Amino acid sequence: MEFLLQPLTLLTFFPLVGALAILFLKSEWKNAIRWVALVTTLLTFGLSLWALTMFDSTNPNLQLGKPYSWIQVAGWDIQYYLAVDGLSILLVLLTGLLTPISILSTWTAVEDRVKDFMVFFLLLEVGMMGVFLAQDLFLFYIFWEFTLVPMYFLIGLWGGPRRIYAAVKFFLYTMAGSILMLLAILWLGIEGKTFSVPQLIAQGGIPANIQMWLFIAFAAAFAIKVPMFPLHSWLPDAHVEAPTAGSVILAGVLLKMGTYGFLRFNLPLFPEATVQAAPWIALLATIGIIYGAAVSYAQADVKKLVAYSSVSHLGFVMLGLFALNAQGVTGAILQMVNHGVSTGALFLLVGMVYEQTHTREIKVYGGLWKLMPVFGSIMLISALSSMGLPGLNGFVGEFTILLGAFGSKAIGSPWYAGVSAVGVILAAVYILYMFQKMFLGPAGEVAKEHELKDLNWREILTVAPLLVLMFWIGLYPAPFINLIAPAVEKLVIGY
Amino acid sequence: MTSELLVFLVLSLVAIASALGMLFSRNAIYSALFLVLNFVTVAVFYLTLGAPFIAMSQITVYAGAIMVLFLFVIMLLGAERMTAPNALPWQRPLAFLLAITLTVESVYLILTRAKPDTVIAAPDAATNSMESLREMAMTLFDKFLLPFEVTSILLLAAMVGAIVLAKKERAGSKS
Amino acid sequence: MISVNYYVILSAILFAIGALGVLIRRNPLIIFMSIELMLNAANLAFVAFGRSWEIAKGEAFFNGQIFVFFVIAVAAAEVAVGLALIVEIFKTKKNINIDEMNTLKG
Amino acid sequence: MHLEPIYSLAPLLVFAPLTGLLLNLLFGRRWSETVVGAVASLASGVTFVVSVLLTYALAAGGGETVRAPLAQWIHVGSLQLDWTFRVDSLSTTMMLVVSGVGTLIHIYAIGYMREDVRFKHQEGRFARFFIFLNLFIAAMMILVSGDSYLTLFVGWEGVGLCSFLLIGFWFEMDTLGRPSWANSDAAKKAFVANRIGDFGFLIAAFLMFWNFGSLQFDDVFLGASSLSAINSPLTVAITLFLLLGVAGKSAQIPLYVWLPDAMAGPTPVSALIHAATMVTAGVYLVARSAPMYAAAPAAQYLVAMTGAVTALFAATIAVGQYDIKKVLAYSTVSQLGFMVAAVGMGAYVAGMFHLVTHAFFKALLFLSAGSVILGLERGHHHLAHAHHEVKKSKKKEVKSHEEHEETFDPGDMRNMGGLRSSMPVTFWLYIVGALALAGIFPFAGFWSKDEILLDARLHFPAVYWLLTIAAFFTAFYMGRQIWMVFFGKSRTEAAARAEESPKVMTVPLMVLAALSVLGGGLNLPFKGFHQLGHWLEYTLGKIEFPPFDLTVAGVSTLLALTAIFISWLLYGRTPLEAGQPDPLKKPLGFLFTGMENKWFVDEGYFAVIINPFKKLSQFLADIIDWRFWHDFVHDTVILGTYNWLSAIALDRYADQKGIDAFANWLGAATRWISQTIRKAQNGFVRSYALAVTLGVVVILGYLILK
Repeated sequence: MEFLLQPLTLLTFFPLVGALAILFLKSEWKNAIRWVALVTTLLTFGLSLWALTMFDSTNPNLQLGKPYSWIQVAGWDIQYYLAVDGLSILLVLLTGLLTPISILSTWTAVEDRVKDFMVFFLLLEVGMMGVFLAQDLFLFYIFWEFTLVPMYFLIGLWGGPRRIYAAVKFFLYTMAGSILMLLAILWLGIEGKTFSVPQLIAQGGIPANIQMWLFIAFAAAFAIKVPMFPLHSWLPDAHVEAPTAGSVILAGVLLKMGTYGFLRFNLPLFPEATVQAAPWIALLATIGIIYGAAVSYAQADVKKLVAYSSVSHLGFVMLGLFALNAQGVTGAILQMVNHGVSTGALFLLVGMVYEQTHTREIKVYGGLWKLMPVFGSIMLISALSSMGLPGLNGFVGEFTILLGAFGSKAIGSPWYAGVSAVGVILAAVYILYMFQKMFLGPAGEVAKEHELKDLNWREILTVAPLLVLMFWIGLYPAPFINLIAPAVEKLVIGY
Repeated sequence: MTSELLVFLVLSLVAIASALGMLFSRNAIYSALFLVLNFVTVAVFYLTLGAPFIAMSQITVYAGAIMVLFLFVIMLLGAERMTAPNALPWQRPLAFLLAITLTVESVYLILTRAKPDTVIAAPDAATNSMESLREMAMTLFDKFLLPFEVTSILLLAAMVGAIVLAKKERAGSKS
Repeated sequence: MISVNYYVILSAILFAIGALGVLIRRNPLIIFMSIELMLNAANLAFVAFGRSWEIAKGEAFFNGQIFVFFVIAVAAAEVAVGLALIVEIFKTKKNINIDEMNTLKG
Repeated sequence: MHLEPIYSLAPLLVFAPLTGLLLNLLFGRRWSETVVGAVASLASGVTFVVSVLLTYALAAGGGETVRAPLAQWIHVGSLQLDWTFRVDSLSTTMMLVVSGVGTLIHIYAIGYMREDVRFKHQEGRFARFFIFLNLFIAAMMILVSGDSYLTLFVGWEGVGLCSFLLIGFWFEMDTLGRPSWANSDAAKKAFVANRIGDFGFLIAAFLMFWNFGSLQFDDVFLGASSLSAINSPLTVAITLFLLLGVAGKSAQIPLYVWLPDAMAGPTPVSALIHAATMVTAGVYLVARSAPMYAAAPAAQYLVAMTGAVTALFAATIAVGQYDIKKVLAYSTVSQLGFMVAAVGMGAYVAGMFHLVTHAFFKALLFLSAGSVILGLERGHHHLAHAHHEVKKSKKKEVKSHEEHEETFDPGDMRNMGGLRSSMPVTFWLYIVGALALAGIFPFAGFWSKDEILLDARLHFPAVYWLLTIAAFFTAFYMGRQIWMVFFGKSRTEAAARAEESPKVMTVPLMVLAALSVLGGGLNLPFKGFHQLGHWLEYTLGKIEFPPFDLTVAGVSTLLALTAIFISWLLYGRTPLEAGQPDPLKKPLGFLFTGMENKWFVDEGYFAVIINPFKKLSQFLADIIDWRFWHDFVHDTVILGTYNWLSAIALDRYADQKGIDAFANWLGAATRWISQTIRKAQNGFVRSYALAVTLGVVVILGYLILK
């Protein structure tokens, strides 16, 4: 029974309590439902902070949990194993933080079927937490697939006009990759006699040619999720159609599941294949960075612009991961958080103005900074953070990634990082284009048609934690880096 | 024949008699009272088996709470007799036959197939001490924590269910 | 000397009486009581077996009792819902004859 | 005397302006304009005081470099970056210039912005200006006091951001106040051009880290000075990538194009950021990286040539401009060329000296120009009111007011003339600045420019000739400006009614004028008078001071005087009439058209880089990404294949013959079985129970019989 009282089990399944409580509320009591969801997610965030206080940042190994035998059938050994280490602790915290923020952002934006929405949202949080904490391949796969369902409904029920198309596409793309991963998981579990990741890593000894196939199978699932060029075509659809909170979580957490998967499984499980694949992944990442940036500059829809910018940003993360040195990997993990924070903030802000104007077309805006000064200033900071201005969070991540990739032995050439650095220029081009066309210049059509109100306190409160993080990580990232450094050292020492 | 056996036999008779009394009473209230008597007898058995806590639970929960609930409902509905003719007249003899077969079969099985007889000694003083109760509590809250917690959810569900079923429909709330 | 078998036989008899009650009575309240009786019979067997294990091994053993504890809890829940159902049925049908509740007829 | 307490004040350099910023951010809306301005100026003033104290402590301590660590920044593996303040003679020199000129401009801006926000009907934006200004001071301080290339880079991009924000301060209009994208376009252009330079900076940083193992200045210089690094492709590469950064920030060819557009910002911004301080960061960077450049002579030559060509190129454009600020902007580009050329040649002292004096006189010129513009605005305003008194309707008044503003450009020199009498203080201040810029003895500009020419003459003759010709043009366009603005008759009514500016604006100008006159004293080219040079020796090592050369000084002075004389012939003797074309137009023909239009560089960039990029991204987004990946690959290929497979392969063959038949049979069977079994469901609970009991009995029976 004691596994129930483990901090990580509590953390993962606590949102279920809220979901259950909401089931007992009448669907008309919208505010009560919102409050229950908010308080639940805040408490979950509290639990993740509690886990942080118990986390020993000097220990590079998995902590705060141990394996329990779960299913033993036909020689399989499936464990219930939730644990956290430096690679995942920040993502757990990010999930814990972004979920209440997203819920807060739906306060007035979602009026329809609030009860169902919140239940799905809480279920989604369970899945996301589980993905980042599961250390058994089988358990991981369950959580991985589990996240699909609530997100499918979030897009499909509360999305924009083409929501069904987007939701189905999102579901099918991710499923297609996951099936390959499932095969690889089964192979590993049956051959290795265990599904436990640390055990499999310790056993090692997978022949190089098989490693490559397994690597590709895992990579297929993760690369679609990231999404890496050229598998990104589901992302703009999903982002554009998803409700604001869905976009925030999608960009902030779900995409990180892909990069995290590479980090947690591909790198340590298939070291030889990783080294072989590094230049190719770096090539795709570099193309993704430039391509994503160039494409987002041409978007007329602001949400699409931010969505494509994610392709570019996550290209940086992939580049850092496959640099396979301390700088690159640390930067990549930081950048995962950074992207969650700044792109999350951008989606939130876009959602806030969308709520008033019901249009996402960039060219009908203009001069918003004059009409909504607070909104404009917050947007400016988020945009700058997204384009990697030093002193804000994006820079720390991007710089360490590029630095790592530049001198990476695994990637083997500084050209990838050199070309990727052009992405920094292009980031300025598309972000400033967006900021200028929406916030600067003379007032646009929208301002004439709508009485635009500046942000209210709830909305400011929603983005405030993200703003704090932007400055904190940008100016004093030491606490964050210290959390991840030992685990990263342990990971890259083999390369 | 020891005194222990004598006590057992007498109590058994009381238990069986009260059970039959419950079964054949025309009045539901009598049935309920017979059942209470049966429960109390079983509680005494628990004591002789060294389970004082269960004996207490039996009396408070079963004989106390549950039966009181029964009585409430009987009073509420009126202890009415069945006037309609029995829809299944052929069932009664069949039932008796089955019940008797069942008894015979199980007694036969117990006597022939059960493990060698363990002699049940009368519980010693330690069994009825607080220490023993404490140990039991430790088992309950450690090894059986999950079932225990699940029980609480079950009770909650039952409570909610009972309330939902019993409460008055508000006019117009049903769509 | 009392052997554990005595208790189990008694439990079997009580169980059979309970089963008979379910089969022949038409008043759902009595049927419920019979069910309670059957549960009780099972409980008695649990406690008796638990005691016999305890004596055989010579150490404290509570699993039987704890099972009874859970059964009591389940019984309480069942009675609560069951009685509520009966009351509700009475309210709509003004009658609680079990034989008149046959809408499930195929 | 203990100097540590003074060094521990170093963080105040950044935190003082940040405090001012926060105070104005929080309370700026409630405070009066005077308080807002005072708080901001005070914050900047504190920075200046701290800079003075640090300089004093440094001098007292023997010039030894001091590092004041503040906090850890990025520590990953071997990458160890900290927030550390570096106090040495080079950084304190910059601190003094930035905070000194900065404070004066803060004070001036109180007066300027008070009127500017009123002319633009945006009184609420007053505090925002000072928030940005303080942010700029903070970023600039990070830049000059950083102890590693990356902390320097933080300030580097930070000032770029401030530049963006301040150029786009009036983001909803153009320079004339009409609703337009022009100002925000200029802001964006500045940021992007800077980013291109920053790209070079980043690559240089990567190269340094992976070859020298650190980004901290001393470690990098140690690595660069090792024998193997001298003139290796590596050091040349690093220095050239740094040059790209310099070109972005200090507006050199090919990235200078943003600076003239940056004049869209309010005039104090042009003075502070786009003349005196930020744009000189590139010069500072080269001086700071002196050991690196010393290891790469090939790169040095390229830097010097870049600077010299820029100096001449921009000077020619300045001749053809009509906007008072645009002339000064191109002049700034040109003067920055002088400085870059100097530091490129290794004449760091000369470069820094010119940086300091230029900060004084260019700030003076810009601020005076601002005073002129405001004077004209005031005149125009009176005029407009005089018109409105005739009209009664208030609604029409606003409308006609706007209409009127559309047609009037207070920055156009063709709208000026004869301001000498109406704005005498400004006039004299402007003369001082212009003479200093033109390099007339004994003004500050003379000494610093002379020193650069002296060095160039000795080491790089080509650079010397380019710079000398540039100096000639400098004097010419300044002369042209003076004659057009202050002499002759007023060409518009507004100019005729122009008014002098208030004390809060003119007093800082007087301080700057005094510095422009006396600034040369910092580093006179005579033995024993190289104060600035000796001061910088603490940081840069032993410096050779070229002896004063009368021919160099004589030639440049003579050229400058000639240029002024020619400008008098063209513009002073017969003042320009309203609507008359520039007298240079006829003799120079298409050359002057080129100057007027900035040699069509912007148009060229649009045609070669910007439009192709726009087209490319449009192509990638619409054709490749959407039509190909999204519609074709996903919807047509994947979905189509799936549909095709399910339709052809499964439906036609397997389904209809095999599965269908089986399913039909299954349905029929189920129906039959259920029909039979349903009879057992009589609905009586008791009989179900009976069946269960029967089952139990049978099972028990089986157990007995087994």
